[in-house]
Amino acid sequence: MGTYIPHTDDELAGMLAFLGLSSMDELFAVVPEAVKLQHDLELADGVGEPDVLAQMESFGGRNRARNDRLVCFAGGGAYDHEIPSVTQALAGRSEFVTSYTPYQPEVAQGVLQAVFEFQTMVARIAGLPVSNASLYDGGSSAVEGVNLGVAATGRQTVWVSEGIHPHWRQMLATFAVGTGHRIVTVPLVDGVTAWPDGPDGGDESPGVVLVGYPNYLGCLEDLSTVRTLCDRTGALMVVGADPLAAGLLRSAGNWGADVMVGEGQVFGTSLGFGGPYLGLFACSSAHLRRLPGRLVGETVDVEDRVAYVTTLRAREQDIRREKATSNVCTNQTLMAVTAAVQLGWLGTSGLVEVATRCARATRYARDAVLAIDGVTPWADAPVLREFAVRLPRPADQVIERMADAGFLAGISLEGAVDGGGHGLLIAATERRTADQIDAYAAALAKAVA
Amino acid sequence: MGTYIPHTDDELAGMLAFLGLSSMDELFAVVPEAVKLQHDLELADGVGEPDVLAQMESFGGRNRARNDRLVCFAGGGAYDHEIPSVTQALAGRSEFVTSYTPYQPEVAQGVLQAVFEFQTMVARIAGLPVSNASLYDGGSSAVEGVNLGVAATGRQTVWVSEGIHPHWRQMLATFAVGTGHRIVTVPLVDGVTAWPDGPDGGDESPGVVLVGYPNYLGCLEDLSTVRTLCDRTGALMVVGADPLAAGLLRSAGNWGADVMVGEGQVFGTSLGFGGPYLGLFACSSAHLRRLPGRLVGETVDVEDRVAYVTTLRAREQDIRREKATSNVCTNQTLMAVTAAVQLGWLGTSGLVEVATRCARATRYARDAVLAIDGVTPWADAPVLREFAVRLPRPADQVIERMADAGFLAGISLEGAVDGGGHGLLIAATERRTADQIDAYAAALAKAVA
Amino acid sequence: MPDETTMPTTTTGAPGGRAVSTPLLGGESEPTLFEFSHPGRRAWSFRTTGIPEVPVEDLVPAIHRRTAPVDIAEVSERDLVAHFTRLSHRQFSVDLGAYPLGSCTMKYNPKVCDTVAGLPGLAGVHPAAPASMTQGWLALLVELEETLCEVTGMAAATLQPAAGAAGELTGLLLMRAWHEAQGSVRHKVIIPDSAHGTNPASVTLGGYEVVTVPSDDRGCVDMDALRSVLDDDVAGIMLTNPNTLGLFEEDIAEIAAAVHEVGGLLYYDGANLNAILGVVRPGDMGFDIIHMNLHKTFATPHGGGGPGAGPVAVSERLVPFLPGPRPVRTGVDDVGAEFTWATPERSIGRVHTWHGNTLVLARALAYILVNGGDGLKRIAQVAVLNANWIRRRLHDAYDVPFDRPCMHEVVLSAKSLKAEYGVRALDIAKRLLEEGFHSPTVYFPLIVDEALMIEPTETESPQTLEALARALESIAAEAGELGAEAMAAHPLVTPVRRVDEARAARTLIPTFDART
Amino acid sequence: MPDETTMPTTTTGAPGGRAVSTPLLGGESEPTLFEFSHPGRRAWSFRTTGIPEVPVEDLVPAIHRRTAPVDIAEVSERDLVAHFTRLSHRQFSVDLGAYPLGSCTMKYNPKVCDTVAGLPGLAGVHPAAPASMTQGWLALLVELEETLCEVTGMAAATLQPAAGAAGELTGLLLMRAWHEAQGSVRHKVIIPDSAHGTNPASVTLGGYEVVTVPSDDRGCVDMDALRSVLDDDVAGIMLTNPNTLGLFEEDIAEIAAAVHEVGGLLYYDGANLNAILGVVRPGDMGFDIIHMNLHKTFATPHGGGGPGAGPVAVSERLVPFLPGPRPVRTGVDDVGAEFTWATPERSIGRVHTWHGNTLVLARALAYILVNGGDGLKRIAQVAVLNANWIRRRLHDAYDVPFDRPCMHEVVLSAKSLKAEYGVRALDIAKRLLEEGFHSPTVYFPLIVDEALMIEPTETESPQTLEALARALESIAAEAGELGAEAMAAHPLVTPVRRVDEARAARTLIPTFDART
Ligand SMILES: Cc1ncc(COP(=O)(O)O)c(C=O)c1O
Ligand SMILES: Cc1ncc(COP(=O)(O)O)c(C=O)c1O
Repeated sequence: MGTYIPHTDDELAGMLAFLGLSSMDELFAVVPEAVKLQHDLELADGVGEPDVLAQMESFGGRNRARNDRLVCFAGGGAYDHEIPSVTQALAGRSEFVTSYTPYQPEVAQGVLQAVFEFQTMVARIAGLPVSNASLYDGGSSAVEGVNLGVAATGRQTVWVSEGIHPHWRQMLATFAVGTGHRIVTVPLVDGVTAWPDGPDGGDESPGVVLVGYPNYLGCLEDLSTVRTLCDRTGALMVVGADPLAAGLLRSAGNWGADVMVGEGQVFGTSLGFGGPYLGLFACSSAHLRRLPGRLVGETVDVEDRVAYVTTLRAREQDIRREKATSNVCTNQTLMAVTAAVQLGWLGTSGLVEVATRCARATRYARDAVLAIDGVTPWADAPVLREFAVRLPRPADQVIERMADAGFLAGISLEGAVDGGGHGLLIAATERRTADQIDAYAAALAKAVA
Repeated sequence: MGTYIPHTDDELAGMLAFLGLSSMDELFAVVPEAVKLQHDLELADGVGEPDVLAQMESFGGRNRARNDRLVCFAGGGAYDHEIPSVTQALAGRSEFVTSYTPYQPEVAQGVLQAVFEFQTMVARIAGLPVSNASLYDGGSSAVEGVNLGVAATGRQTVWVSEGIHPHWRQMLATFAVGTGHRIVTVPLVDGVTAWPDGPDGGDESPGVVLVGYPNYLGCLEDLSTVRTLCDRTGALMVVGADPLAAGLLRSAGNWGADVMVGEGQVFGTSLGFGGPYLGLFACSSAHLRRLPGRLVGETVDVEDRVAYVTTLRAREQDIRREKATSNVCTNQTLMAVTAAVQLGWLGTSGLVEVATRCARATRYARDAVLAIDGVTPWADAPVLREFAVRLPRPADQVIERMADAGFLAGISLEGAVDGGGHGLLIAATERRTADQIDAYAAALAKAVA
Repeated sequence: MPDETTMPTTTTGAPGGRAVSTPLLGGESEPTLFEFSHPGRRAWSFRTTGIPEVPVEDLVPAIHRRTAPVDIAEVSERDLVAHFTRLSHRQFSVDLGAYPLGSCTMKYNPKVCDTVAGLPGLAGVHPAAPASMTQGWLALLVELEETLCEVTGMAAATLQPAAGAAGELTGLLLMRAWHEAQGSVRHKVIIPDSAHGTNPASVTLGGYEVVTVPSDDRGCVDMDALRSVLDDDVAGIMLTNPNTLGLFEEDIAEIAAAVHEVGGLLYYDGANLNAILGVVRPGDMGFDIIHMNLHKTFATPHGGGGPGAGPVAVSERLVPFLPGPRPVRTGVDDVGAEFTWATPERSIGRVHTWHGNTLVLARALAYILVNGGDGLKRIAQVAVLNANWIRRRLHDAYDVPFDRPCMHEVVLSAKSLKAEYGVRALDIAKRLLEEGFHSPTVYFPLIVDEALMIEPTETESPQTLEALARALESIAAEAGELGAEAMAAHPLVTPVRRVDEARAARTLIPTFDART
Repeated sequence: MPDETTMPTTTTGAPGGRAVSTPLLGGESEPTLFEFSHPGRRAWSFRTTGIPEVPVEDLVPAIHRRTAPVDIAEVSERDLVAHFTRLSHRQFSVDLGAYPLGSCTMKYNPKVCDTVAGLPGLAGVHPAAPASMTQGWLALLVELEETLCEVTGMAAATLQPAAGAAGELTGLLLMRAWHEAQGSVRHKVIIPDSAHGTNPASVTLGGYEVVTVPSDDRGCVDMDALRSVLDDDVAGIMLTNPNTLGLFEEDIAEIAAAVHEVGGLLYYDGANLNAILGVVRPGDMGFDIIHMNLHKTFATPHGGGGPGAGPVAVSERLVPFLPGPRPVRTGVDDVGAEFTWATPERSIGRVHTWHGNTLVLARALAYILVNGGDGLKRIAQVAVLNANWIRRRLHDAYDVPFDRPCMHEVVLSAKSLKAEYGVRALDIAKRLLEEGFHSPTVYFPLIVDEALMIEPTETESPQTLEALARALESIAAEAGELGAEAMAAHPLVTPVRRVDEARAARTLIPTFDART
């Protein structure tokens, strides 16, 4: 019943007649009969929009872990931050939503300028001069960062801190099969990476070093050791940074990073079960021509008015094909526009404010949780908006129990770090109140008892 | 804490200095000290948007009668119709929402044209040549219709069918105190108006006759008797018509009405606890210069392009002041735009479809409800999407019980018609399914037992 | 092979996908929706109900059945979207830029209020549901009423009136009811000549006779003139304060005393409340009745001409006459309800079909809560500051008929420009569009020649004010340089240029069907 | 009295309320958000938490603390809204008009899908929540996967890839894993020269060498050339069918047989799936792997360049290699769960940080359910009909390099116009904007000179097609009349005119801070 096709039967008949055809099937005469589908698709017939909406709502109804049902203390790269109505209203404008890659800049200044502003904001957050117009998500940015580093150094060995998100590490492993990179995982000790002394050059020496800031356990690592390591080995320093933490923390660039990669979901994108999110990518000028993905630059039009356009197209796959710096084509522009709006809403002071509020909530939550009998800190390193604890019971079990009390308690560290089964990663954003945290701690005390 | 004022303290100081002032208070030097407020307003200080949103959600949480909690069988002039995403998206565009009365047509063609289209649609629905750009709601349209009729005939006696919505009748009574109209209520008998023989002219004779179609009990009255009555008395025939019913029913104009008034909520506006709704108003050309409210007309610009503009401004209060045809200034333009979008979505076939679906659901519901022991029809007249029944218990009680079963059962007829306390008015729109109606009837059988 | 002589499909209806009317791409007019219509198209879709498809003939008796459907238009969802999206691009709005339309308070409307108005718990409630099932709404309305009373210094309020003018009429009926309750029949209501047109119109609908008093050379009510018309046939006075010149009626205490002395009531047109929030309250000035334009002061967006909300607050002695039913606090009753509906003993009756423009009321409350008591006062201060800054900044370039401290708005005049160069206020207004600003209100109030009424509101920044001032200055200079004819040619860049208003009124085309 | 010499407040920052960049009012550029910045402004507001305000120094050790905040911009909510609303007016979109951008399937995107993507039950779910608490999402994903398998004739699918190119790379890694599991190491992947640029780029990232095969004079894979490069070092072939010329590869059965014969796999680039829905399935054509661009075929809007979703479906033998974890049906287990996550035994691993672009996937499923199986087939039929109509209608005005029945799109060429008058495809594209249409894709596929690739999609009406055709016809005529120079001057009416792309690349300004 549902359809978005305007044509009436008369019109279809008229158009077919114009083509000298007498049926729709004839349009597909070029398709060999042998491969043609001989029956209807085994799918239900179309129904009304309200039916479908009801069905989608019923899917939603079966999700217990909605942040309007369970108070969210889970993080691990996806955070329950404030998304104001104004961000939704602006980023949701149909001109942004229903356009595509700005191939015709004359009628795409809206998206182009918004992306230009996004690039500027990301570059400033990264403390690096250049940012691209977005990648798929944090993990794919990490993969691209490693690819850039390997290309720049010509060395395929990649040292990856165990403090990098486990899913990112899994992705690095997946894609390394194609690129041939050798991924070496460098373990965490007491919450921070224990960098080996290792080789100082040559083929065994890393071409890329990748570290998280804060790392997956929420810990802040001293990145000057990484810079020193890179200086020594000639590796590129790639930092997987939480861009929201930049409200308080030193930037990747400030620590001396060559490349920053990160997850931009924190800037106005809903949890959404993990997507679409937003891969951030920034680098030093030296690597400009290796930058993956799209880049918007400023220029002028024939009347000398400021105008924006996608530039350095020669890096991209539609021109350089197999020699392109990456295969990314469709990216996450709408999320980049969203981030630009959200960052505009936060502004200079708001980014500090939100990071500070997260840090305070986390401090408050950490104190409350560590006051519980049998709950101990996973590590002592400083944290920002997330921390890991060791529970007296398996974390999975505790998470189930906490749901009954109305909380998404956090993320089990099972699989992420050695012996993680009793580890729980807990995040507290600026949306968490003292009352919520108090209730959480009370419930947790019961759940672990 | 919340504020939408951009000025920084420095800027405020600079601006004050430019004015030669040294404090904000001095701006109000012209206000006599004696009347100035000597303390702060006894209101809480501002808070963040999220706090306010949470508070508004909590108000919403305390409303049991939400249509996402109780399946809605209430009508009585406010109906639970389908509002598709597309209507919300288009009517919610900020250009429509954040503009005002189109005083500068050069930059207001969007609203002007949408209203012109709305006028056309309403006129067609009414079967009358002219419609205005909206009034507040159905009741205020009825008041304005009566005012127009009295002005046109010079006779202040107004015959109002008891089948007119009781709230409309209350409004007519309220405003008649100012205008001096004599409102005579003509009773319903067996669900239809029992028009008296009464005087055939002179001062006692009605200047206006107002009848509902369908009437408050959902019944369809034969309006040819009203036309005859008006022909005999010289009264203006004003029909309070349900515009959605026009999908199946003869138009007011087709029955010979001089004026149609109606409630436009049915075209894309949410139940919203009763407002903002949309007053519809259409009339014959003879009464054009008495039309209340704003009117948009088509014209051309200096380059001969089609353009729209508010016209016949001389009728309006900003020019004619005490001689204006009504005092309406701000009206319900956004709801008019919404109705234009929704009607565009329905289109010619959709208006028939929605009315037909309502009629079918109502027939199905009526059959099911009347099968219940002790429940009897209030009247036998034909109905469209609403009908009244007599219950073996007070309707108020039944409505409370039905809420426990998950239904907003309808509206008690207490106060609306004589002996209405046991009367229940039940509406079934196109959104009601057979399953819902079956469950409703089952619950009702228990509730009245 | 297709027959070479076959013509392309002949089709009716305009091409919905042709976007030449969006100012982004071109300058043509947008066809009406009716022109996109093509028989058989549709956009609608409904849910599957499982209800038997009884034939229409069995549902509706023949005498009631229409013989042909109402011809609305037949368009695809795609064309519907394109049409209204393009129309929206042909519309200026606050969200695009400054809109200093005097007397209309076109301030920024926070998006959070749109979210509020869309909450399922508020938007999905049927207005006839019993109080027991709508406690949230009743609580909200009571809280808003109490807040408005605190802001205005009044005792109670009705939230029913749907807009300012509806509030006015409600207030006048309250006035009438009160006098009648005193056993007194009065016939006249006094209105200053600077008043908004709705005031006299409402007075007439309230069954009163309008007595106009002139303004004095300060732009305020002429006290002598006022005294000369005061007698015991005067039911009251309707006063806007600050008045429509943006000036505060300094003699307000004397006016109040004088009107009260003859037994009249004071009505406050609170459309301009933005100017005095937290600074001075109508109740404290001696007013008995006030209506507020929530859609102006409390940032509930104007919707292209509405909806609004025009609650009326009254002093203690008028409370028993308020429209009903009203949401009121009770104790917690046996079903747990804290609020109920009650109709005041001597109520004038109902003035709205339901409970007022409730979703607009919810927006207003949300706006008030975000701003808070402190924020409301700041709104008034900055609104007044902005207006005075504009006044001071432009008093060389334009006439300022009453060049003294103003409140939230300032009335300039193009009188000299007209006298010297024949350039009118309208020309200035149209030319300003090309500078990126909506025009001020022109030719109102009626008592100022070539009036240009500027209300910047508090949400426009100093930078925007400066740019606005420069634009107006340069236009004034241009008027002198280029003269009347050149100025009358503007605007040049807008989707349509000056429109033929005379023709619209003469050859009236109020619907598509009236096109010839 | 103010001192007459006092200057107006000096202020930094551009005037946010000046709307001269909206095409409605004028033709200036919009300043960047950074230029609206003024120290001390803000728009943000957060909830009241009651959490102690521990000083930052106590929260973050000195070595980690930044010394100055990141300078983002400091603007009011009002200016933020004005800025982005104006930017939106400077942007063409499907919602404004037809967007016949070949290979991109810019069809109408139903608004109901936006509602779906915003449902709290879907949008508010944390991706790391256990399966027991996200049964709704898992059910949705499984239903989508099953649907996509039915549509493509494949056995199973991964929903993880975030876009088409990500799907390609995933598919190539699947190819590699499969060969390795067969104990075979192969180095080459064959790609026709008409392929989209992502194909060779993905092949490289997959660790393969690209072997290009030319197209023949029908625009299809040259069978002889293909055979000549097939050997047992060929891992597979990546084929777009219909190919980027909009043509169906008629020899598909032979291609499949030939590639399979040397032990290679067939990869189907399903970006153009819109053309064949319900008509022919990649699985039935012998393909082993297919990625789909849901953002094209299944109307999930393109967002100005993304997000997309590029699920990969595979034939039975490749299922064990799919990325994991995958949502799968189980029985109803003891906690009532019907779905869980499972990683296939020989999984290539994870290709997305979480589970794919899930909200895009939800939109796609909603779109599919509304259309239904019947509707999907109709989409293909009408998409193909529209494209052929355009081809037929324009084959006099433009070159049609492969003038035979096409599928969902048609590639025209301005080769003759260029040869005769020096007017290029780009000139045609730019001129078309002024006629109210977005330009077609130009200069792609690379194998066609002066290519103009038109994909009308099924949601454009015959009226729109007719208008588009007329516009293109008249532009071709105009090209002959006015010549190259005049044509190169267009567009004239857009917010900016032709932009200096060379300068952008030469004097690179990738951020505001790089401005000099
Ligand atoms: C001073 C004044 N009074 C009354 C009104 C009437 O209010 P409304 O338009 O809401 O009916 C207005 C606004 O139009 C006004 O500015
Ligand atoms: C034929 C073809 N293949 C592959 C792609 C790549 O898809 P995506 O842009 O989603 O990565 C596209 C679209 O850009 C395409 O048109």
